[in-house]
Amino acid sequence: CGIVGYSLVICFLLLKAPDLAIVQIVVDTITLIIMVAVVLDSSREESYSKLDTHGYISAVTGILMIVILLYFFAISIQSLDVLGKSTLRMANYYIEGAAQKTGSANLVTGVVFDFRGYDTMGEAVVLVTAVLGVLTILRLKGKK
Amino acid sequence: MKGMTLIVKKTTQLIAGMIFMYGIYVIVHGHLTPGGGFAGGVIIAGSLILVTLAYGGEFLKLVKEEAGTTIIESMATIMIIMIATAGFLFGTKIFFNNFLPKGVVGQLVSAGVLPLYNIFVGTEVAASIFIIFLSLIIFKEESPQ
Amino acid sequence: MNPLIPLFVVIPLAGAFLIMIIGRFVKEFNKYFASLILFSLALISFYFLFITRENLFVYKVGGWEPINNIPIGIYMVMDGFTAIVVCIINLIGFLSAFYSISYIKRYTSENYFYALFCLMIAGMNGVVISGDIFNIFVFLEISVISSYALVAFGVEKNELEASFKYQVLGGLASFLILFGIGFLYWKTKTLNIADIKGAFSNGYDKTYYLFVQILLLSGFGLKAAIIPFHAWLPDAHSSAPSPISAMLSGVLIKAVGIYVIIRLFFNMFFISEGMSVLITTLGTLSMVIGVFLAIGQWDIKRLLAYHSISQMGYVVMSVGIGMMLISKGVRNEVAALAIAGGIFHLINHAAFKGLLFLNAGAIEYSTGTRDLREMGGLAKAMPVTSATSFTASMSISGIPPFNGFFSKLIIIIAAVMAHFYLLAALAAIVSIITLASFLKFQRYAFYNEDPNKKKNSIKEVPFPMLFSMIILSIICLLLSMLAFPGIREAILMPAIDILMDPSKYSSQIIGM
Amino acid sequence: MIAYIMCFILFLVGLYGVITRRNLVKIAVSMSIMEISTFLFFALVGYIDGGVAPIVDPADPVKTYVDPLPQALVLTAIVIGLATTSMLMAIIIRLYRKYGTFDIREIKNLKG
Amino acid sequence: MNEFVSIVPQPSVCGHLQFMILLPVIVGLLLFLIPDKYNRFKGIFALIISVIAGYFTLSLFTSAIQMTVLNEILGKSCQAIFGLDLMKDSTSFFTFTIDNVSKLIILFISLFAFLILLYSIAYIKTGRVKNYYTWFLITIGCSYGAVLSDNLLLFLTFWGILGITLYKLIPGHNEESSATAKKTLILIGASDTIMIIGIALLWRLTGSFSMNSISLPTNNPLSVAAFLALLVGSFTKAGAFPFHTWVPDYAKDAPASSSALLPASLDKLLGIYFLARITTDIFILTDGIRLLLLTIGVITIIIAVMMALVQHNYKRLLGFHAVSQVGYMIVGFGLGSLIGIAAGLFHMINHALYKSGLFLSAGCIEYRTGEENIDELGGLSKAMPVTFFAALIFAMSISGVPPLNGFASKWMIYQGIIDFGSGTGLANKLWVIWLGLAVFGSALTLASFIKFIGGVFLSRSKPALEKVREVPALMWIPLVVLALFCIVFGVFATNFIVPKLFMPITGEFVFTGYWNSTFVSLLILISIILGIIVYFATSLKKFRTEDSFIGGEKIQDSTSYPTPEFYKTFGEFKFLAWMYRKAEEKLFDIYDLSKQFVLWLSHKLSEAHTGVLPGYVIWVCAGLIIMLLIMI
Amino acid sequence: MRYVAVFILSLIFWLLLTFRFTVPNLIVGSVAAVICSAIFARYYFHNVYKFLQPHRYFWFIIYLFIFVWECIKANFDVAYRVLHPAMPIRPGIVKVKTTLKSDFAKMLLANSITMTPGTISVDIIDDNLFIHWIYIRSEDPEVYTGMITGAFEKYIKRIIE
Amino acid sequence: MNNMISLIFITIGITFNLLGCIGIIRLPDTYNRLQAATKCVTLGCCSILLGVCFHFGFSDAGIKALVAIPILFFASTVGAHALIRGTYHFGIKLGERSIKDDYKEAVK
Amino acid sequence: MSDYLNILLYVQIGLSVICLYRIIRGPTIPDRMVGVDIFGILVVGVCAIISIQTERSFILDIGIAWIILSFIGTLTLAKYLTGKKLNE
Ligand code: NA
Ligand code: NA
Repeated sequence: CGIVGYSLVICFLLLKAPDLAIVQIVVDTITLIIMVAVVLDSSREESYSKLDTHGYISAVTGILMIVILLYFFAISIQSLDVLGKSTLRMANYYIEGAAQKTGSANLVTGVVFDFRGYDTMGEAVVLVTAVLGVLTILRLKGKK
Repeated sequence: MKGMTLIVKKTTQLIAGMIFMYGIYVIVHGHLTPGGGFAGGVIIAGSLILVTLAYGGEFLKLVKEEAGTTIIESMATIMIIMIATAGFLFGTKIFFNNFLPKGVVGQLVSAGVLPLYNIFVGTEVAASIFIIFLSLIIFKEESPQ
Repeated sequence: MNPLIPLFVVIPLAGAFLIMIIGRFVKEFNKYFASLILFSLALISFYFLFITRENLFVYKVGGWEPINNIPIGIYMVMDGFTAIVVCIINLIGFLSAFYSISYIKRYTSENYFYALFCLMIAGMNGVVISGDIFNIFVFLEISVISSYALVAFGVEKNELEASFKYQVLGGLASFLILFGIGFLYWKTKTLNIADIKGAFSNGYDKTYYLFVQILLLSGFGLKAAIIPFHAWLPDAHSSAPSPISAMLSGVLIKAVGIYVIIRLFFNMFFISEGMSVLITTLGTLSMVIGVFLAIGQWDIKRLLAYHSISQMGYVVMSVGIGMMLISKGVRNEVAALAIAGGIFHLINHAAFKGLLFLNAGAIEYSTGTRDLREMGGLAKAMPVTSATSFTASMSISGIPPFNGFFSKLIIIIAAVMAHFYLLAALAAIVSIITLASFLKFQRYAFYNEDPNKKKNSIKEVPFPMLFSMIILSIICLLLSMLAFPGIREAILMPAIDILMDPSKYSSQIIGM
Repeated sequence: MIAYIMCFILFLVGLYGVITRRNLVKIAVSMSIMEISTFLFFALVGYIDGGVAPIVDPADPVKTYVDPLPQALVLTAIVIGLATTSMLMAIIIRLYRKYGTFDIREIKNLKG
Repeated sequence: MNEFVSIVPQPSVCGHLQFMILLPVIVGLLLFLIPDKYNRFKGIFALIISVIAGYFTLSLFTSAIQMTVLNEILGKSCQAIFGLDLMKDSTSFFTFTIDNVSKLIILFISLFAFLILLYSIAYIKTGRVKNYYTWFLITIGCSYGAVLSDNLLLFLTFWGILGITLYKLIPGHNEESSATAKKTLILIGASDTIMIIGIALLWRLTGSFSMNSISLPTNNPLSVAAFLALLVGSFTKAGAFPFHTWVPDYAKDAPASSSALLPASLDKLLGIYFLARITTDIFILTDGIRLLLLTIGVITIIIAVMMALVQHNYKRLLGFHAVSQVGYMIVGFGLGSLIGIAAGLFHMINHALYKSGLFLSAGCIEYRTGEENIDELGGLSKAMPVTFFAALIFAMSISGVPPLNGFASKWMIYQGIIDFGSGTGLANKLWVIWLGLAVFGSALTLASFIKFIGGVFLSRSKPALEKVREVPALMWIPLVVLALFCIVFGVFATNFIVPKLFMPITGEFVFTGYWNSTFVSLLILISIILGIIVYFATSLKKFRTEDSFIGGEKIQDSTSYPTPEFYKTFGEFKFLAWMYRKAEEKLFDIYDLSKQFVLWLSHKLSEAHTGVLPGYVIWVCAGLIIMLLIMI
Repeated sequence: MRYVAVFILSLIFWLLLTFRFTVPNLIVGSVAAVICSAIFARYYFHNVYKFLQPHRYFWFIIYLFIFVWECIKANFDVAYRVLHPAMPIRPGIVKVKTTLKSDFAKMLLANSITMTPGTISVDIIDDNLFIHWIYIRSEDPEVYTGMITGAFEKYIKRIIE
Repeated sequence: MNNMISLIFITIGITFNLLGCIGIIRLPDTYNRLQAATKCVTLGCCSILLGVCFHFGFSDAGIKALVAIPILFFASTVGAHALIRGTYHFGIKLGERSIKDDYKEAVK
Repeated sequence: MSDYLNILLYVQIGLSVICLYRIIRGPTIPDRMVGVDIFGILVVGVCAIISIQTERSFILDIGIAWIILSFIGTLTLAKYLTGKKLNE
């Protein structure tokens, strides 16, 4: 997990998305910490279980599915813009004079908090919900 | 010994504050540089997590903190909603209106309510993440069957 | 810009946080406050039910006016269909919250419960009133995350397991939806549902179009628990505390699943024959398989949960038939009938399935078990529960004069009129098996003899629970009135209109 | 196009993990891999050749920026993903306590 | 028929119609609020309501009005209350047909309701059936509604509510009766659902829901399907093969007054009423359909009566007869001639009279002895003389002994069959079979009633029954009234009852010309002799009991069938023996067959839900892939 | 006292980060620093007065140069070992006794040792530093203690104690 | 001029990094890898940051790069230390070529 | 000049790929963790180089954030290795 996330950060940097990069870093680390907390709380032993019949079946099924899905993905994206050649439609208005509209130099922040501030409120609420959820789930006793 | 080695503890003393300041920096400059409330909030939470890691949980009087942080976080979220509703109430009747003056682009004090949003989101995120961390690490129960 | 529209999100959100803060210091605050705010929301939603009859309301969040007819902010849209679903959400929400006043006493941390409950309502309201696809995703997550937590509220073995499965499959659904949104944005460069439709009218590649449709269908289908995406539902809905089960089965799968599917496939995509066949097939599959799974169950709530799948199958099938007819451009009045049947059944299902779960909760509250084989003869000990549950059972089984009968009637008639005789026959057979399984429920729970002979210890549940159940059973009866053409015209037609005319929604919104 | 396909492969790898892994934590990791691939997908969609990061420098105005909207969306989605992950982990910790195992195939109390 | 009863003033029909339907329903719902402690009070109140409703019925019966539409009134009131035009675009929904059939039937509904209520006041002890009077009154109101409504949807609504009341009138307090309640409502509800399809098909074919305006030939698959779907509804309600299986169970497990009200009288009235509607009004039958109806009719007669023969529980025995007699009515309608239809309707009324009478007498016996098994009873004729004589009349009536009403209607049916034989179709050519089986069924009926009367009233008195007394007057008065009706309807059948009551419905027909007294007397003689032979053949043998087969779910009927007696009698009929054994295993019960299939399928599907998450994820992916494969 | 120190240090850090000396920036920075000191000062060093003694800064700068030099030297050493085909390494963990008393000094020493290529401190138990060494040049405690800590210990003592 | 200096620093840094990475591949056991890699890479990155500092000169960016250096220094050293200690406690034995282990008794 | 920087950038990224090799190969868990740690440090270099390339200082912010969080992450991992609970 950790490393995929960190690699993603590099991708974000290359894709000119510094905001995403910084957020991804922090999120990834936190995820890592959370996972370690969970694994520590239970057991440290890695279970290297041999593949049984069940495992083989699911592995084969999984690979088969992957191949099919990939095929469909590949044929369905043929008509779309290639990487880097996309055009702007709605986002055009987020860029053209957006700094004046929102007053924010960081256009992403402008979008996040102003044009789509409602989404961001939702996002904050999601986090609070998750906190409540975690607190709920980790109660020692559920029923009196 | 509680916590980690002396080396870690002493280093933590030295840089936890820096990390905290850096978190605030990220939050406050959210409208100017990458990051913002969320990233900064997590960094602040990170500074607290660092202290917890280095010194061990009880060092922070965890249970008390947890109760406190929940409230902080709820308050912060409610502030977001209030600011949102403030836009709603200040004449224009538009939910999520950026009703403060926009200022000069690139200055610290600009972009209307965005920095405020950032600050509250940051507070909320820091509290949330720290609560999640705490509840996961102080979770205790009878050992598995 | 009707200023009341954002209240559907703001009030429950603020309520949730106030419960977290004030509830910590003031005892008993949480339950009454939650009921109160949900009641007020229900009132507002009734108001919208009446005013959306003529036109549709758009609320532009942040006041961002469209530029060159391209919406740049997030839109909240309140049309006839939305009003109906919002009404369901808040009404059932209110009743469940009121019911919880006594039900939840046996759990710890009531504050969390009510806060999460309010958040769930806020999320669902947000999904339903949103006109922006990404915003739908965000609010969907609010509601499902709170439902994950609420499913596990008892933190016992089964609750946790159910919640875990729900989360993994729900997460999968979220990724599919997110991918779908990415695809849509890739092509259309916009997120507004109405605008996406406009963007698609400039032409699109067929393969791409189908791919994105299927991605979104399976994503929201997972949330709606359409077969084969249903596996999480029986676990989650049976493990949750009963008022939550009522919310999940009665409202959540509709608000975040069926509603969005209908909204997207009618108002965002162009209705194509292939997709409508697919949707009809999925609906039929759910309808049939769900009921067969249900009848073998001995756990009341599991039985009810599988019936949710089956009943949602009715809705999807019916709506699918409507889509099919629209796509062929023939027999529009039949299409309207089919859609009306679907929406009518959606409303009805909220009432009777909510009630049934509340009944199941009452039984569990009094007897301490959910296994039908462990109970019996409750009709004497719990007369009100017995009566209300009979009402609900008859409603879901489609026995007149209860609401379920009329919606099933409309659905079957529409299927026959659309020349889908097989579907009509299946609908009838499923209805019969539904009846059989609910009579099984009635028989083992309320009739028969108590196998444990503990009659004296079983008492009727407290007033708040009774109140909610009675109100819901009255609603079950009153909803039959929707079958009358006049009332149907007034309440269902605005919704049907917006769905029937493929371009009405988008042209109206873009024009604003 | 190849970038998109790689991104989708990442998604599928996560999916494969969810299907084949037996350890709950590994399932969670696979989920987050899927999540990450969706983020990457959005970032790819928003990328524009020759565009710069969407941060206005008043001193040095540039004409081409990359699309800020997908980035804003991913920002939101990342946080949501974090919320989901933490919920998942909380459940996993409890599940381990209750069932005494991380093996998903042992956790099948609810069936039928 | 306006001259029939002229003392009743001409009513304002619309108002009466609403009241007639709504009053019992609303009062019934109000009674729901009164605790069951005051049961007797509730009974008296219900009785008053039934009298009022009966008055309305009578006034309607005497009125000349044929059809009325209540849309305007309801629409206006709703406009006033809700501000909505409720009845927009639905001119026909609240249309009521008040033709001669409906008038006749609602009149008898009122009669039965009144008599059975009277009986119930004494019979229904507190708490036996919860809210008995509520459901009773709702039954009455909805029966009126069902009979009078012209719109098929409105009809179906009332019709379906009757299923609920049927269900609610069983106590369901133990294993057997709760299973019966469940089975009953499943069968009834299923038939209602199938009727929805029939109605939908009708609408699709004709564009109308009005029974009056539809007239559809059964010449294409769709209309045949519609016919069959509606037929299922009618058959299930009336209790005809193969949907009859709820009737005997219901008879056994419900209080006798419930059985007398619904399976014995009201359901028959309604089921056969609807059969009359579909065979005469809605559809134009073809030859094949007639053949089908006749076949089902005779099968019903024979199967049910043969099952009745071997019953030891007298209520269950009566239940099987309630099925068997339906066969005659179906045969009557299957004939399709005027006399056949008249005979069917006449038999319906007669059957309702004597069968409810029989159930009520069974109730009396049970009331005093608490015993339901014929073998445990005997010699009650001295202790309960009134009940005995009434029961005797009913038994003779049902067995077709002249000059009672059962004879009259059966005789009309035989006559109709002979008449039918002159036709040219395949069904016509087989008339001998129909006639022979109908007569044979009648004979078996007699045999089983000899057993009933003999076993309960005549044979040696059992010591346990010393203290038995006659039932209270409230209970025997209805019996006497019904017995009188039986006699009157029999004696005056040809010269008064049929011409005055049934010919207005069907139209004039003559049956004197076909009077062949020798032939008919011969038939009667044969049937009586056959019946006595069968009775003695069975009853002379000592009873042996055998544990009944228990398979699948615990079967609800714990009484054992004394099959050996029949083996001895028809020892050489291996086939019959096999049939009985299979019947015990419920192999012929359509309910149990479907139940087994459904549970098997359910079990298989359940097994697929292993509870293992990756499997579920694979389903999701597979679903996604299949959709992609299909669509792209 | 500690609070003030933390406040000032935080503010300095803030100003370095932002490098913008406007009034709003200062205000925001001060507020942040106040919060920071409120939270973290209790975990800070006790003897903050040492910050006020200028000679320590002098030694610190000297130390910095030495440290960098040692680093570069050791770096080349490691480079040699890594790049050499035979990989001449003799790894092991050795125990080094330090004369430093203050915890902070020990920390600085350990970090310095870690930063110097070739050695890495594994643990501190009381006065003993456990060092993982990639090429143990000598098995004699006296000798290797000198080799590892020698250069740093005295400067650190001057800076901190 | 500044650019040249910065480039030189960056090149040096990357060379160090390269060495570290070779170390991480070539060296035999976890301890030695950690040894080589952390140090080289940290120094390399410090050097790169110094290069950045020279590039931007005495501006906010330059100072920021300078500020990053001590943070990086502390973070990576302490991280390496914690990791190596963890590795030891995890039960990874010292490599075959190791000649001395004083820590063993201390842990007991 | 910028070409040269570009080459350096790609060399740096290539070095991270080498770390990936170690992370995937293992063979023990600590090995992977070492890989992650080093990877984290290397990326700071990447950030720094990009910041020169784009002449934007904010990329350095990302770098600093990265340092901080990778530090915290490493400590967590180390604690995982020691087998202590995180609150011990
Ligand atoms: Na039971
Ligand atoms: Na009935």
